Amino acid sequence: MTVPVTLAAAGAVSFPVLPALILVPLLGALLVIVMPRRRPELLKLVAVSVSVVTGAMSVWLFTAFDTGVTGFQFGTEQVWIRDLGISWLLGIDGISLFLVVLTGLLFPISLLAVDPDHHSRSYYAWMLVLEAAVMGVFCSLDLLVFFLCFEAVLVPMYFLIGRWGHGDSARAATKFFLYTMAGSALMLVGILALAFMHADAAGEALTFDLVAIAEAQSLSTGAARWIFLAFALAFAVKVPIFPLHTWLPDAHTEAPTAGSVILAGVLLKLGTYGFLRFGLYLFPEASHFFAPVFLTLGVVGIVYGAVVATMQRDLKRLVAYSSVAHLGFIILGTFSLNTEGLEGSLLQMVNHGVSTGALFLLVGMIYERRHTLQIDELGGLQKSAPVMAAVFTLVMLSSIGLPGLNGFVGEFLILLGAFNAHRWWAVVAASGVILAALYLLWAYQRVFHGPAHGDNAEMPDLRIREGLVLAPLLALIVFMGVYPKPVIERMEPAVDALVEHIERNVDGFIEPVSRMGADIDPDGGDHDSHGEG
Amino acid sequence: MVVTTGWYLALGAVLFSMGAVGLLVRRNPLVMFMCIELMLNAVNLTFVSLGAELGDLGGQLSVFFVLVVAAAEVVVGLAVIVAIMRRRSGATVDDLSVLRG
Amino acid sequence: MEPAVFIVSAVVVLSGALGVLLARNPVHAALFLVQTLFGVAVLFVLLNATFLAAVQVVVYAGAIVILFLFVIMLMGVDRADDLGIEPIAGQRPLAVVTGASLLGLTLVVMLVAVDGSTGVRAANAALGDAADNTRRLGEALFTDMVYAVELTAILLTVAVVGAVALARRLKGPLQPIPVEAVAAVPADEGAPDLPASQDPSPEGRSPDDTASGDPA
Amino acid sequence: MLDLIWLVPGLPLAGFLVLTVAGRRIGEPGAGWLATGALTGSFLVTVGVHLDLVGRAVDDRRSVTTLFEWVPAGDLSVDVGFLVDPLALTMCLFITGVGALIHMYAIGYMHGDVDFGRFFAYMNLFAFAMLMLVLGDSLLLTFLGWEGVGACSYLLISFWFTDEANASAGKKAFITNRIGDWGFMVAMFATFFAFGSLDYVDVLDAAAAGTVAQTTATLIAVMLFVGAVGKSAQFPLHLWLPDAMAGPTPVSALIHAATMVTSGVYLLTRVNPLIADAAGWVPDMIAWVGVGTALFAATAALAQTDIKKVLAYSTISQLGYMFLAVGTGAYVAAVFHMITHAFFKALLFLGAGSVIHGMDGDQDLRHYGGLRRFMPVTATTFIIGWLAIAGVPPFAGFWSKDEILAFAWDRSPALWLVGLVTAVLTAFYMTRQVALTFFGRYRYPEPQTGGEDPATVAARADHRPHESPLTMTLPLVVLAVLAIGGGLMQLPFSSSTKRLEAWLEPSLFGNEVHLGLGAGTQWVLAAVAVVGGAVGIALALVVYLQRRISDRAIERPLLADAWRFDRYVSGFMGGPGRRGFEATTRFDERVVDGAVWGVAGIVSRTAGVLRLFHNGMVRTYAAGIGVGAVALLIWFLTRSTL
Repeated sequence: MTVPVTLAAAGAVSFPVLPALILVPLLGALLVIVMPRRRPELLKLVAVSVSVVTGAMSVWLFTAFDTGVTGFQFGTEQVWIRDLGISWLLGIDGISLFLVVLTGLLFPISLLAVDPDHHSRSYYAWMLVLEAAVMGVFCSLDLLVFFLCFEAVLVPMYFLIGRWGHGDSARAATKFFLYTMAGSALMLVGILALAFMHADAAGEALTFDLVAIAEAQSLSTGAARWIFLAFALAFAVKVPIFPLHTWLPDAHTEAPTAGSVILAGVLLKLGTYGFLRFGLYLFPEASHFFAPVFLTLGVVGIVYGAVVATMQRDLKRLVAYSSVAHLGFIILGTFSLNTEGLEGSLLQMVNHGVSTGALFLLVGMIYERRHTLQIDELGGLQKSAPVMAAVFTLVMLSSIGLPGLNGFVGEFLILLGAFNAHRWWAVVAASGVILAALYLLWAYQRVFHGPAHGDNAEMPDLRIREGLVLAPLLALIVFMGVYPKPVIERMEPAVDALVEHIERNVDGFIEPVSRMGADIDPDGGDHDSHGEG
Repeated sequence: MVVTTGWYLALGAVLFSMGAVGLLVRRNPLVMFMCIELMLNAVNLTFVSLGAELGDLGGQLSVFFVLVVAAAEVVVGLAVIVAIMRRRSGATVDDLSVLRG
Repeated sequence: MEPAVFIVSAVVVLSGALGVLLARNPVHAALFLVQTLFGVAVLFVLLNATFLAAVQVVVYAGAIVILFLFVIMLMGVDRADDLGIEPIAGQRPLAVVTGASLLGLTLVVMLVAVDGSTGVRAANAALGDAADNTRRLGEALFTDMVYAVELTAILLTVAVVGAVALARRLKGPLQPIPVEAVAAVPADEGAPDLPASQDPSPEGRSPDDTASGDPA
Repeated sequence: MLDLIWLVPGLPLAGFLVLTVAGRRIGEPGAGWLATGALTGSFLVTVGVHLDLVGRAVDDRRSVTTLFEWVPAGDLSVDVGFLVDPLALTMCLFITGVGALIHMYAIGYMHGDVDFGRFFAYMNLFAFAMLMLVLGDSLLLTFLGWEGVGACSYLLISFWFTDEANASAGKKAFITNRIGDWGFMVAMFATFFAFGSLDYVDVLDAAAAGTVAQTTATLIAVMLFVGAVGKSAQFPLHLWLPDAMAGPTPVSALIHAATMVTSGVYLLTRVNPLIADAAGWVPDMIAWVGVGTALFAATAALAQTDIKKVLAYSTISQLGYMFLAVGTGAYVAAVFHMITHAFFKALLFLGAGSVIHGMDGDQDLRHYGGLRRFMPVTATTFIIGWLAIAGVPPFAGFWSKDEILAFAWDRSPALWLVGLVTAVLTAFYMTRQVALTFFGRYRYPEPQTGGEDPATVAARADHRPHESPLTMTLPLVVLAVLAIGGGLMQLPFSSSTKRLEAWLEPSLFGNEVHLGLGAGTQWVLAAVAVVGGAVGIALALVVYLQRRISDRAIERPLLADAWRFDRYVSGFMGGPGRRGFEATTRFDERVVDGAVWGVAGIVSRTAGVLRLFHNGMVRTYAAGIGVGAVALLIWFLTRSTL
């Protein structure tokens, strides 16, 4: 089968960069394992340089990415199991590009930011394995390879939470593992059913090629809806969508700082990315059919996550619940099924990774100094750590969605898209903006404002090294808020293609867009595009 | 009176059942092993007699491999028994329930 | 002649088996086992499987049973079994019922099935007569089945190495199997030579702390 | 000169960046002068652009300068660009002008503060955001400034963060503002839905051409009004402004009097074609909310004892006047009052700050008295501000308030009556404030109500109130001059004296209502207003200087509590609201997570039963195998046909 993958602009790139993105961290992990015992200080150096090399490659992808091309770029194919039609089919488009770049950036940062307090060898090895698996998820265009990487992510994360976490980390790690594993079990069934039914219907050999299956759309409507639900369950747990979110606060609270950063920054995106790539692309009709369900759950997640976050007593749990709210926005944008909403979702994925990643780093730094994250026990930290407070303020404002910082652009586009598609959902969801200010500002007040007592008055400020680690994230927060165009223009062709794909395959569906002088009927009739065009 | 294959098979079945009962009843690990040998022999007999009935060499070939595997199994099993007996002589299998759930 | 040989052999086989089942002393049981094996060997001859008959005598009676006896003698485990008591409630009735059902069912299957046998005749290789048996067997084993034969060779090697490793006498005092574990209803905790902890807590071991379990 | 418009917000932004990086190193007073210089530069550029614009033809006075594309997504394309038109420029002029004066004042006021550099960084950031708000060429860019000023307001209110009250006030301001921002956002969605664009030029031209449906325009207008209510502290979202007085006084002057709180009025003026297209009840609602807020806040101001809280409620009240003007279609009057209000209210706040400065931080009116002897400049300028706000001719406030009342009469005499009562009350409470502060007995060394420790009273006796330094008094003088002469820009005598109206015309799309009243009616109305003001002043003098009437008759606790509205809201938020949040959290722990653990429990219990089969007995396992084999055989036999 030929691969409908556009090779990069200047003919073929001789260097297979996507396989390298997966193999380099994997080999790095092996290298870390076999490093001589006598030189433990080299471990971090090797791990960091491996992840920096990977990060550099991902940034190079960003620059080399051909803005005007719709399809997949940098494609490579390596047959794996010929009889079953499984192959290492890798490629990225405007949708996965940014998640690859985000992964490439966050790993070196979190490796640099925090040193494990014990067993650093296996820590670094697991981190690199995790990076390889995540890269595999974002690059693979073969359903089974995707599933393999999707599940492979769990193992390193399980050990990172369980062994380097705080408190009752073994329990949290187990909960995380079993919960997400249970979610994705059905997806495997779905993948197999999809591949076999496609092969049957199309009369072709068995294949797990995403593009081939998605473009053929050979399944019956009913079958596609059931299989979509199987996929959706896996992604919904991973995102997580209300009410499947309770593993997240536990995992975040007990995880080590780097684990939290990666978990929030990258792993949660596996679910939202999955919805975009495998939900909408493979099952446009089913996505459209079930969109109201997911929109509702997204809106509930936004409000509910914010309300529960407000009442948390642990700073990390608070940030974790804020993730639930933020991811509700992403779901809302995804199921708006129009360009603005989808681009907003994608942007929000990156923004959430950057902002929440930075937030977790800061929270981790506070924990390192104070050995507690109970909000009651903190207070007045701005007096002793003004620079940290300033950085925290910036990140917090980005998370609240202040215009001019990154969080706003994504949120705004999502709500704009959602309003075009389903008006009242967007109106309710926009109230999440108020609640976001409520819980973050209140937490900030209790942690940084007020008089400082005891250890809080003595807390050391940000160190140079920590500042340098945070600097790229802060720069991104500002840059993407002020000039998101380079990002948006790269995702636009892919998103447009996806929307067209949905339009083409759903009867009577017209992308919900705005039109000049349109009337907003006061009953708020949900303008759902059916035959309205 | 002609000895048909059925006779052999019936004998094999009896032998197999006796081995099975022995396995369930005896507590000495060595004797239990012997009962397993009885069962294997019953199966071997069945293989060979069915092979003869069908005029096929496959039955005998299978027996050959069964013999080899049985030998290997006895070797390892006896080594395990030796290791256990060294720590606690005279143990019966009922005493070795360390792996209970 | 054939029925007579068969009946005599069958008696030998079954009485030997009964002896294994009922002998209190393991040494006696081993000797009864030899009796059964010989009986089966005769039956093999009767079925024109001359090579297997020889192997049966050499390997089973000659090697395996001797191994049994070695272990019994060397380890001093020839203490007589007390067959009068049964620690596990209901085990004996269950054993009898299971055995009887097995017998009945296999008899039904075999006797009914053999008459209407659906087996493929001479599917693999022709059987040949008694004189030809060994040659044909050898041919089949070392041509068609040569990989399988080599695999059995590996299996045997592994078994030998494993047996040596398991039965090796270790330095230092042996840890006795805990008494709790020996009781009929053992206590809850695991044996000390199991890995101490399987939870991934910070105190647990990591993959890079190489095999730290008890090598025994 | 128009090409340099980017410098207007650019200079404060540069100032902010420099001060953020090096504010601590530059130190005092360099940081303050740097910030002031940045804003003065902006002012000069604005003046230059203004002159440029004045020299052009009337229909050539609107232009858009695009810097770069900000958010291009799908059909949406928003640029970072500046819409320069008379309205925006007018706003810029007084923001940068008054802003620069307040910055200069703050150099003296913030003297000795440990976070001197941080303060001026925030102030410059605020100026940047405020200028983006008025100069932005699209709703989205205005929203950027809108949220930006909100954030700066938050940062500056909680500037002295070690005090919990300040921190809470900042948070409250931000969150209350966010409620309004929600309306703004929904309005933007609806605008984009209807017009496919967020640029003012597209949207307003289309709306002015009447292509938009009335329902749509109504939705957008109402939602923008919700936003404006939040930002401009109108009822019921006014709660944050009195609390916001916790910030340093220059902040109150700049943000919570002169500029930020007026941005709601600016916004509604900006989108006047949409209001014109909306249903008829929308302007009425705006007018009534405005005038109602004006009356409500004026009554609350009567009984405040904190010098800044009086001014805070006064600001809410005056903003209500501006909304009244917008509602009656008198956009010019609204802008006019916004400007004069910026002058005299900034003056009053700075004067109050000067008093607080001289009294070592004491803000209680009842402790003052007779201060005009100690601080002559402050007292003189404050009195000018008082006369301006009380509506005494020919001070600036008289002209703008009079114009609004005339439009109110034109719309509905009821509106006019409420406005007039408010004017009387305004004159009363401002006179009360002046009388208590600058006239009468010097009461500071006296024991205060509530049984004070004699030692603290004795310590106070040594205190000598002092006049503020030149950096603080100079802005007072400049603002006082403006408060006197501000009315000159829009005198109601003939169309040639209505300079502001002529100047703003290109921004109003002909939606400015023209008074149908005869000159005679106008004279009568003005006379009534003047008499009303005089009555208010006279009454207050009787009560507070001559003490003929007990002030207890007026200063009711209910009024001091602003009709207990804040108390009810806080009570709700702290009571049922909080309990609701807690119940949701418990629901999450018990039900949502409980279900997860419930499933785990079921699995665990099932396993507990199943593990009994694993008793460790080899022979039991063997028996299991045997039984299994028998079962399999039976199964085969039953299936087999044999």
